[in-house]
Amino acid sequence: MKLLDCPVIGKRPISEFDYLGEVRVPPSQADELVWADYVFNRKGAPGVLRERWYHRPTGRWFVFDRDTLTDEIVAVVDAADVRYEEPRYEIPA
Amino acid sequence: MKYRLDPQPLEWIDRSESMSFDFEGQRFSGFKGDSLTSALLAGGQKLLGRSFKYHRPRSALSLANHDVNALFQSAEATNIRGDVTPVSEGLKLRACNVNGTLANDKDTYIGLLSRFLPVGFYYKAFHKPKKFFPFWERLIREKAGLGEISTQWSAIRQPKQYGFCDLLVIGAGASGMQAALTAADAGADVVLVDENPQIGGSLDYQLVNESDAASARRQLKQRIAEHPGIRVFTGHYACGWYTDHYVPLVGPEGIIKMRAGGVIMATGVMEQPAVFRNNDLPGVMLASGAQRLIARYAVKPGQRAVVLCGNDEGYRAALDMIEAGIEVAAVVDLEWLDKRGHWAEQVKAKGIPVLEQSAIYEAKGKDALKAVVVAPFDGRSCDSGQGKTIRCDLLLMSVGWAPAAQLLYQSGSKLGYDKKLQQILPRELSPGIHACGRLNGAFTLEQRLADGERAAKEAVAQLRGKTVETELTRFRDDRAHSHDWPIIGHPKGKNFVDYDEDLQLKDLINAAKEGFDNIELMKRFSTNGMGPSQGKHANMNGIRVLAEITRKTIDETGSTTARPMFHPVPVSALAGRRFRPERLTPMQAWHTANGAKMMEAGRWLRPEFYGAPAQREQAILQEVQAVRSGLGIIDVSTLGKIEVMGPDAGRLLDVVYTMKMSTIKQGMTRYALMVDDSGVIVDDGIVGRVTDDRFYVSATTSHADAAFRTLSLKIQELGLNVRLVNRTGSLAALNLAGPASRKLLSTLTDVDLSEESFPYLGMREGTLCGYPVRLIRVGFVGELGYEIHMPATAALEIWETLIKAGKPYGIRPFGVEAQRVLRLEKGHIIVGQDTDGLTNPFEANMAWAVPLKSKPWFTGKPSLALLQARCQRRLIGFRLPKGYNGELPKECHLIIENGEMAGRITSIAYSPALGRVIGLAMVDLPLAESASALEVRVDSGAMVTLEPCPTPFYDADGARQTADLTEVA
Amino acid sequence: MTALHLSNRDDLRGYLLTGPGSADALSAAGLPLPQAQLSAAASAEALVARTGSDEYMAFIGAGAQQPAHEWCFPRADSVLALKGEGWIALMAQVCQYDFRRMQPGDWLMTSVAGVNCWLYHEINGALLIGFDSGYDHYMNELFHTLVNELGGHTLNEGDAR
Amino acid sequence: MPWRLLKFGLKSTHDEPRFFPESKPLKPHYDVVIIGGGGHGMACAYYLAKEHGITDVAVLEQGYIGGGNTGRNTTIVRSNYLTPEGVKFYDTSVKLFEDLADDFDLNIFYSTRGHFTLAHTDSALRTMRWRAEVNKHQGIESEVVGREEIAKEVPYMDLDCNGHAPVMGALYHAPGSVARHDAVAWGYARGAYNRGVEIHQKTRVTAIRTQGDRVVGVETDRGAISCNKVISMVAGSTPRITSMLGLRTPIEIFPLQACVSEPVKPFMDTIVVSGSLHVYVSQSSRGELVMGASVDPSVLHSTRSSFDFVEGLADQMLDLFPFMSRMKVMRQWAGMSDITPDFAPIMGKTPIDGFYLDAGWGTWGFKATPVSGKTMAWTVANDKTHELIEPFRLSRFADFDLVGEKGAASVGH
Repeated sequence: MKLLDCPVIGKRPISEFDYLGEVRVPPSQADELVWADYVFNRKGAPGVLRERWYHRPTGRWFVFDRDTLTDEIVAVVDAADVRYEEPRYEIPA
Repeated sequence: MKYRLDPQPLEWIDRSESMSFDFEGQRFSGFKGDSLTSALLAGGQKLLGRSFKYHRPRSALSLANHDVNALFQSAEATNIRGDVTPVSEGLKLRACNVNGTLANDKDTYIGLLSRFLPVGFYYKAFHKPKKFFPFWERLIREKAGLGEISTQWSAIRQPKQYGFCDLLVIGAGASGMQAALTAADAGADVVLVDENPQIGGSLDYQLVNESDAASARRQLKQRIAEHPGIRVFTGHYACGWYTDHYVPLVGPEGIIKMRAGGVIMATGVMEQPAVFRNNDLPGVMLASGAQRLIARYAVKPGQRAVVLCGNDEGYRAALDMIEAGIEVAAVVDLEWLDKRGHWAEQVKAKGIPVLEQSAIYEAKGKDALKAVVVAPFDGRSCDSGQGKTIRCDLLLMSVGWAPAAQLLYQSGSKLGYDKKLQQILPRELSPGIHACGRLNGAFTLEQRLADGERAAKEAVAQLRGKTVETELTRFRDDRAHSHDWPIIGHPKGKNFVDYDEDLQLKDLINAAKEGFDNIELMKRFSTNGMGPSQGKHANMNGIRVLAEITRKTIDETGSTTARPMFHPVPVSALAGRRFRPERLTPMQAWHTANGAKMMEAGRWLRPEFYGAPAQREQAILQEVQAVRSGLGIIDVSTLGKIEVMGPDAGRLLDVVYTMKMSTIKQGMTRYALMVDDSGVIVDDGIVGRVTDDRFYVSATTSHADAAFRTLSLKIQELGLNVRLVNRTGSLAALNLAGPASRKLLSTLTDVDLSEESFPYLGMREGTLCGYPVRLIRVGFVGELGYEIHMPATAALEIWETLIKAGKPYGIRPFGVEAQRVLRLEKGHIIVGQDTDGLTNPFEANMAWAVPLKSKPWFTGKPSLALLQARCQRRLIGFRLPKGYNGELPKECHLIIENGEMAGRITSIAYSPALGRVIGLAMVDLPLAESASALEVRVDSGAMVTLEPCPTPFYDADGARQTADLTEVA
Repeated sequence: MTALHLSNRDDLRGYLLTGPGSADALSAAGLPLPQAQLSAAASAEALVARTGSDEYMAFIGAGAQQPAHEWCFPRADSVLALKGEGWIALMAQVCQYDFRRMQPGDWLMTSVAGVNCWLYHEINGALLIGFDSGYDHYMNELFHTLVNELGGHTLNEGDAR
Repeated sequence: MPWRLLKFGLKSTHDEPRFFPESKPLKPHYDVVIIGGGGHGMACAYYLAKEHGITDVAVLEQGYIGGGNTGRNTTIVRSNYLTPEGVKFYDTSVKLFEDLADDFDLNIFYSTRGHFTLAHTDSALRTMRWRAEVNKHQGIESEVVGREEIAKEVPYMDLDCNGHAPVMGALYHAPGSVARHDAVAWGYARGAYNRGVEIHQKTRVTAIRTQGDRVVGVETDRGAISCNKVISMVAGSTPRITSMLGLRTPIEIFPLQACVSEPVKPFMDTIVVSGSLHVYVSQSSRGELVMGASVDPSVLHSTRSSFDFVEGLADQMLDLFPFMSRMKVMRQWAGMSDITPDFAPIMGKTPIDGFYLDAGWGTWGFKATPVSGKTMAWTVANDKTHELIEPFRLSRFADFDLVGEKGAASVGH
């Protein structure tokens, strides 16, 4: 079983985590196509992907850059670096 | 036991304890420590099994857990590997895969038909005409498989455990033992694992008669036994290498899941057979197999032997045979004698004839080896015209080795063919992976010890974070120990490449001819290496054959992927102890004591209804009526319960839920609907405001953890100043519902329950039975009612107090089923039942919960804005006529319009309050808006007419939720 | 080392404190205050773990003072105490953590037999295992089975101390 | 004995023709390039040649024929889907499968076994009824059955699941079948090759050339090819191909694992699936139990195995089949599943002219092999989306018009 080496809690087996997938930030402005792209499309290609993991026993969130080809964690990302303001726009229907 | 030798220096058997067992109806005995195979061979039973396809006679080959043609079964187990399974008293065994008895197998005729069954024959026959295929398939299935199972067997589960170490050394032969010692001396926490019951590896059978090996053996074993830094697991095999050095060790007591900092592979090599006609006859063995048989079990493999040599090791084996009193009729060397070392000289000195540049052209015998035909060999083929027959009952094959590199491959390490050693060797090792010993091309004892030491030093340095130059090649031998073509053609075939699958040389050649000339395609078409030994003695020769046919190098030819398991692993060991976490509310004991039928809701157990299963419908009806007419009480402790606090708490809830939560007045609650980014409904619940900066959220049972996770994710994403506390487990909850609820509760709490000070949807804190509680005026079941959230520790006492005090009002506990009916009467949806994986709030008829205009943002808002105009279906209410007594529609029966599917029923139940069947249906637009009648198809195929009607079905203006009906009446 | 045994620690009352002022509330109640996140500090009557930047879990015995804080919530954990020879072997069956590394005073939050747990290695050698009391039945049954299989015995509360 | 076997025996030489061509150089131009030599790619090539007369086709395969998910799946064929469009599509596939051996003159061991999808909760049972009703409406044999009927067909199953999550009922689908997966790819490949299609193994596409919004060729590790049409039929490698064109899709890759037991004498004739327990099992004609579970929880472009998979599978399997504890797991493996948000494929035309996509096959691609090949060939030949795959168009996501298969259990296979 793979281990995730996390700040504060150390190395933990991935069975203790929920995988939330690619870190996504809503577009700051959007039309219908841009919004649909945000909702559905993903960076599917192999390579470094920024992802969120939730450690259930501690209730902590982690963000890692992981190479989805080799399964190696490339970097630990500070949550502050992936923050955003909730947008406030209307999409014309 | 006519084949039992005098005591051998390192034998595993304990002659003081004998055990007897039955094999094919005959009595045999062996000693403690014997394997089934060794005991049978000692007792003169040479025929041990039948081959998979042709039912040819087979016997022992390797004695190393590769002998899949000697599989036995008992009443308790099947596919028992005789070569490694210890004897035990009273066993009753028979051979697997025989039709009749082992001696008299009625399926041996299949072997005679082999010319009609070329490689891949089943792809080319039986399918025409189509209607006959099931007939042929039945016949084929009858012949398929090896052992028989019994479906009556009970489950065995062996507990597993986790293990940890700095360095895992796999294989306790010379190099592995040395590596373990070197690493442990350097301070590493070492685990040394070996599949055999004793450490020592080939030192103990191949070099058992070598005097210089003896002192090394003694020292290594003694130091390992005494070393505090080494834990030894014998009788365990590493079944696979998994990410981050996670290596399960499978042993007789179960699996130890070892997590290592690094792994030293000292897994050694697997001896490979030579391919020649009848190379499968009982009596034809791997040289190392014969050596194991003698050294470990003191069993004589035969009386008169011929040894086929492609390396020095064959000469060592010949000497060992002589030592064991076996006559060696000849040594047949594939090459010139002068290539060989001192063992060959010793053989020569003993006057044993050595036939150079020769090979076995064919073996002879019906059920066992009687003679071999030796013919001159030019490195590729035999000159069969000059064949010479030598009488023998034992032929040892010592023509080469394949690395036991399965785990090395799994670790992502790269290997390549070394022409000098004629062996596949490690080239590039993955981080934390090390290799040494014969696996790495170190063959002499000195090389193996030095290589073990080297690997250990490198491993320890790497563990400590140092960058090290690996010197993989430093202690490798400079001469071949394998022949590059130990393969002899024969016009009559029966020269097997894969014993498991009965594949002959021509099968591989023909597969390649047909275009399956890629190693993986060849495997899949011919099934080479797909049997229970997973190609342990078939893959290397298969690669050599394909390389030869395609005129490619071994590296260009490549090899098939080595997947776990290294040896097959019992399901009992994999399954392990059965963990089924079950979560109970504090009222569980009361529920069961009062006849609740419990149901599983995720990990929780909840009362479905109270009463005997036979009275199910009646019990549910009575529970519903109790709530409507008097008083009901339901345990809702499984709801998610979350405290949301801090300056940004309102902002958080506004983002997560569709409706505006930041405007809820203190002491009030609001329905809360959660959708995902795409606008699909995922959960509902309520949000209540406790203080200005503090809210209390409830979520559905099944979504409780996910709701908490979503809230905490949004805090992270938006960087909000909010604290969350998940109180799902520390608080219990119940819903006291019915016209008498206020009256009852007022006697037990200090909260002012009057309508003016505690209105519908209000939330109050106070005490109940002296405990701090939170009361919420909820309307899910459609009566005056209070959800009571209380400390889990006090919940049972409060529950029992309410039950007792509620007696005069006819209080009745109700379960999930009654609640479903009650909420249906009110037209409330259940997320996941009335909605599916694509349902949005507009379809669920909840446009009122989607404030697109008044709220600037919430999760999924843009999607809902787009979906509003594109709704394709809608949830509507329907009813059946009063007194309807026809066939009842069920949930998920289809609405049919003009012969086309137009929707489905999502909920349906008999409403005692209305005296008729009511339900909800998801119906396509515009039908949902226009139809005055809907047709639903029921189980019998008949159509039943539903009458669309508005919801709620019951108490549409909600009067009962606010009025204290006992007083009104 | 003594023989393996298991007991229930029903004497501990649990609290979760969160938000600014949590630490002060603990100090004011005379409770120990752990410094690092996911570490614990203990006194004779109390155990306090720091589970977040301003979040703490406190477990206090009868003699200790209950902390007073706006955002202080009683917890309802069940707590098992495992002690004696073989406890590491027992935990190796239910938890993917190398307990040889766990020292007296260490705090750990992990999954045990499929249940989220907190663990604390008491100075006197017992391992406390705390979890949602909804799992009380499951965990007790499992741990009693394990202790019995490993030749230990289970004790009533009170006998443990 | 069938005549064919007699024929083999009576001949002294093995003069069977090649299934596939020997390796030869690429031509500079083809009308159509199919990326991916699995079942789908070979089927598409086959139908292009057979039904549309398009034979100037090159199939480019980075590894060997059928070496991707075609050779890694657990070979179940069924049509008991939840949505009308899904049912219609997979039913067409089942019908094609039934005649495939005849069509190829190759035995693909298509074996109708009956398929039970177990329900352990009342909500699962509701979904089963939904599926059964949708299926029956479209003429598919599919019905909800109770415990007694299950016990009759699979008497050795512990319906009480050792006390947890007992079986409440099942969806029974009589046409549920298994087939020899490799043979399907080989049969299509041989048929395509015999009709003039070129098959190039060990040929990896490294780039796709475009001019404006049009495809004009592909680059490979064996040289460049110009062509008018490119069809990507690469399942787990789809994002690698689409990213060459900057084409965004919802596809993410999750490993899907499976394993086989040691062979034992056949005792299990039906296919059993349990979504709640995340297991499915059937017994092959070799006597091995073929077993699988749901996809791994996180994205990974790898076919590595994990131990948790076999552990979890073994644990759950024993609740249904206690006796299996005395069998042994012989081998495990993995494939890369291309998963979409609505558990339905993505097929047909794309915003790039001449680039066609056949992807999003998740855990259900094998059973769609014939119909995918056929409808994609039609779509390419006519440059117009075949009506059967219209619901699976890539643009459905931008239109918020998803396919509703998500309602069915995630462990469907």
